[in-house]
Amino acid sequence: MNRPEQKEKRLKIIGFLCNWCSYAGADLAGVSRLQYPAEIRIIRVPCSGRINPLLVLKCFQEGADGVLVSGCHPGDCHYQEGNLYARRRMLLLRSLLGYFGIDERRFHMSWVSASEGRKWAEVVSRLVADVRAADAESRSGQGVSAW
Amino acid sequence: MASAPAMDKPRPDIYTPRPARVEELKAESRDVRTLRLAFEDPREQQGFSFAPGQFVELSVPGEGEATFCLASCPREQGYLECSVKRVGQVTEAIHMLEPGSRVGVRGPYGNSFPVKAMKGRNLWFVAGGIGLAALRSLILEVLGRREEFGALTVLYGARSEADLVYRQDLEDWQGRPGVNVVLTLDPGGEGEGWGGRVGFVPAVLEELAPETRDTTVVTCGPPVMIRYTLAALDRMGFDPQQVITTLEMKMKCGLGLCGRCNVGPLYVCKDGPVFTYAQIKGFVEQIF
Amino acid sequence: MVASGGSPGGRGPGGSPGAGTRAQEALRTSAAGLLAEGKVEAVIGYGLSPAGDVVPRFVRRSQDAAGLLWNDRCTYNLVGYLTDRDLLAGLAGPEGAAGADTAQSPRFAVTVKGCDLKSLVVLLAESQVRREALTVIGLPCGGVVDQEGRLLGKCVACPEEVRNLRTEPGESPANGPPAGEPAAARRLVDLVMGDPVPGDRIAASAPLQAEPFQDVAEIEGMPRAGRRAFWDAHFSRCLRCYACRNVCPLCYCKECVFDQHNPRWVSPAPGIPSNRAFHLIRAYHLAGRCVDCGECERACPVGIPLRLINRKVAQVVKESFGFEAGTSPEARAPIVDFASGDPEEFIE
Amino acid sequence: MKVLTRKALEALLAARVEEWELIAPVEIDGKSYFHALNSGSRLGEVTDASAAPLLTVNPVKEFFFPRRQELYVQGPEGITSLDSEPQRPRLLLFARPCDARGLGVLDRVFLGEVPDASYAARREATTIVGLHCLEPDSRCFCSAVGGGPFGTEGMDMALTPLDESRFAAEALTEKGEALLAALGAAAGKAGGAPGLPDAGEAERRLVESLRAKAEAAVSRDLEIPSPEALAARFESDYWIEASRSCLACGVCSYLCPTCHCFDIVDEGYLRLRCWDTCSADTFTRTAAGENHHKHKHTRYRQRVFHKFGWFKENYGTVSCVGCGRCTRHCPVKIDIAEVVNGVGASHG
Repeated sequence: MNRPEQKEKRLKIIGFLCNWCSYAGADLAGVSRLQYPAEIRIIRVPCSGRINPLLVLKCFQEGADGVLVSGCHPGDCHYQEGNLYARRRMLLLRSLLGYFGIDERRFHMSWVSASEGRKWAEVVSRLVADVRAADAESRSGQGVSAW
Repeated sequence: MASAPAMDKPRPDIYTPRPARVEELKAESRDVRTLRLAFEDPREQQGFSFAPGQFVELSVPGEGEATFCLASCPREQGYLECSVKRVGQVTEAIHMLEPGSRVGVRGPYGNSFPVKAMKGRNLWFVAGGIGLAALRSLILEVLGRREEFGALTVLYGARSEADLVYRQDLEDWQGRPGVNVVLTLDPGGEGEGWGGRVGFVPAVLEELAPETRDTTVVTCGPPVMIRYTLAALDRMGFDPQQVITTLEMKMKCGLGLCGRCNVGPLYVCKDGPVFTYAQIKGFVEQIF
Repeated sequence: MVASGGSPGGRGPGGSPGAGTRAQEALRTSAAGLLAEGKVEAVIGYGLSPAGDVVPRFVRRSQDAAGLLWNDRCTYNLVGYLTDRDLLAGLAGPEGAAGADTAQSPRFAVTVKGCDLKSLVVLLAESQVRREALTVIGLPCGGVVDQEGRLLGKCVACPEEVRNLRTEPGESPANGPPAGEPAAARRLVDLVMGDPVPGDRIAASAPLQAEPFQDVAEIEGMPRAGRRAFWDAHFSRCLRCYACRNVCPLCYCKECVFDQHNPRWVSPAPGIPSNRAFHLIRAYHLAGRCVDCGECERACPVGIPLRLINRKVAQVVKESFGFEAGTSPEARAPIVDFASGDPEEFIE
Repeated sequence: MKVLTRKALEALLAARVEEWELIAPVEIDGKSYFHALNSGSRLGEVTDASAAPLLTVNPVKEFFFPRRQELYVQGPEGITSLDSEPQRPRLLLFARPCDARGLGVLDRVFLGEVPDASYAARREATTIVGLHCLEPDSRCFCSAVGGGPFGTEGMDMALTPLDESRFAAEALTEKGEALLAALGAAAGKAGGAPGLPDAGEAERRLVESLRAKAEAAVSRDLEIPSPEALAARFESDYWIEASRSCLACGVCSYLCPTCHCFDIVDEGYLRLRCWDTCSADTFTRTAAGENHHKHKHTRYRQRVFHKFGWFKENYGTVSCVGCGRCTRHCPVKIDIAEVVNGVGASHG
């Protein structure tokens, strides 16, 4: 509640990244020495279509401050259409999170290709800023807790 | 009005385990490991004693708690052993432990084998799979006082050679005077070069046709094996009082409270796990 | 008293005493006939308990068909029993069970209201029941009531052609038959009991919602913290008894995610965080499948407004994916499907 | 017997609201629940609840044997116990006779061979003010299992509503006497004479007539089978029939004042104890997949045998207080009294 403002809280943000695009994009960002916040912990998955919404909910239940799902642009899926399934699933999940009063800013989805190192850095920066804002609201008593 | 709650009373925490360290982890078979444990507090270890047949609740922090029979020799004061088959979350976590890892132990719980009543009798230990773990502490106890008992036979079966546990013990026991160890594998499970028998434990037992006179049979194994073993012993004319089994039913609290091991008016964790066939005859359908 | 509404167990399906006698008589006669001729092993319908409650009734002998009941207290959706293999095997007896999953597999009859029919459509679409092993007995309905005699919420907006089984799921009144006449070629309902029932009680009840998802919109109109407080207050009462899951005709998984131990997706211990996850996942797993039969909400002992969650999912499914559950036995659930033009404004 | 005015009761509650933890029935969305009130915000609702004829949805057991009880955290430094005993004296207001008796059943389990310290502390910290039942409903069968609508077992003080503004009050234990004295003092401060007036002849006669009327209203009969009769039906198909419609949810166990089965689970490094139910197939399933209660009829049989046979054998009483909640809230209205009566009745 009205805790004295400590040093900025270290956020726990989980990113589920498709092996074929976003993971390589993040790698490229690293190789290119692009600066982006370090609060994200990456889990490499074979396809965004692999992301069972249960995984996202498990993260929140275990104390994650935010979750990102990132896959290939539509049309670029290594398995043709995995990302299109993911798009539907995550849309519904996001709607329900909001409906239950979870701050939607804590859950992001992005399309990041292997060549989009810069976009990756931007996606993470926006994500972390969003989660930080949601977290600050929550800690000030104005917002809602992550889960 | 209600008296203020007494805050200074010591709370005997019936669900709180005592910390112990893994001393050794030994692979017994492809999915069974034997865990040697000692309490962190040496006084705790000194004070820990158990009788063959009793069990403990083992906790792995962050994973959960599960029930395991004590498989080590009750005469060994310095440690305790449990053999763990990898089947679920807790057992998987146990298999990942390393020497030095911390676990929690509650117990010992339950009753024990009626060793006194076995004195002077011939003993048959009939086990299947990981069920031998529940008989090991008894066998070790009996071997430690060998002269008090008659002839000993260990009939032990598993699905395949890779599923046999305590190979070293079995060899050792076979070498003792007056001990006969018979190994059998389920049909289809025998590989090339298998020197033992082939057949399900109850069938081999009937082939071996133990004398009923002055003999006590102790059995443990998967439910289906126990069920057929009991039926075979019935056919051979064994007195249900002289047939002893230990039940490996789902248990949780170990205290006779949580309800899941309730069979008839009995709670396996508190009134068992060791029962004579005579005690459970009415519930065999329900148990196995 | 619990069974307070007039005659034992309730009033006729039109809401007036006696109006349903003909339908009930027809039901008993048809059921007795099906059983006597050996066309079905059992009829799954409604009956009256000695204490005066309407209960599910499983009739196996034709002489017991006289115990079948049809009135405005017959709220249960009986379709869920069709996926309980243990139960069906028990009803079929030793001979019937032997023939399970063969061409001679046992046949069952089930009584359905127009609303229940939609859940049957989903089970058919998901290959969980075999149409040819089923005799579907339709019951024209004027709305069913809860234990206090109040019309159920789901009945308020029930169209005449649906409750009177003039159309089947997926048909519209436009291409359906004229009022008072049943559909000519029926895919789902084999027999309709009695005549269409007037909807006086429905007409007299609360006015229809101005918009189809007005109830959902009201929750969404709250500030975020208000929504959170609203749901958390409800979830704080949840006992995790799983009545909502077990009563659901579409929750038929052999191994439910909530029963899995490794991994544990949601803690089995009640608590607001675990209960919230439970309710979110329960509703999610019914996305594009839930037909709003309302059984979960009826079964909930602690009054959690579960339909309000299901209807939010239905709204997303309809507005974002253009799909409505229970309208076609050939349809694929929207969550195992996609369209190239699916909305993605939320994706960066 | 004393006469207690609602005003005096309200005055005492208002005065002690910070000092006591109050557990009392409140209304949530049209249903009544026992609820822990830690502030005065809902005090107004409390005394009204005494007028509600029906039982609360939940029994009082959760205040002694919590739905979710956090036991300890297993951290790197070792184990830190979490479950805290009540910090304040607790007043449990308006427990019905069946609820109060239910605690007696739980006592046998949790204060038995292996006493549960936290349960004991909760019991000790709580003064139980019972409320006699004036209008038992058709589900109630307390009289058939050794209780009654005017029973006092398990109460520290018993109240009988005399009219809209007064109760007859009787202290039954030392805790009850202490409370009665406090109420007397409160009555004095509220403007009346200090101390509660003795009940007069008229009040006593009224209580007696209310008692006679209430006892006559509990007409439900239950014939508890002898251990032999029960044992004889252990293998019977009766259990398949009796449990055919059962959904295997946990409503009956979780709302039962005496069901006490539990699970021990981990949420991360937190170990906790939570309610569990023998209706669920997960209850007895081992990690290896073995299950001695695979079928719902053996689980239902377990429930009946445990309550009416084995518990009695072990503890000298049946573990059922006849509150009727299991039937009232069962989604398919399985009637335990009917099932138990059927054990002796129909041999087939």
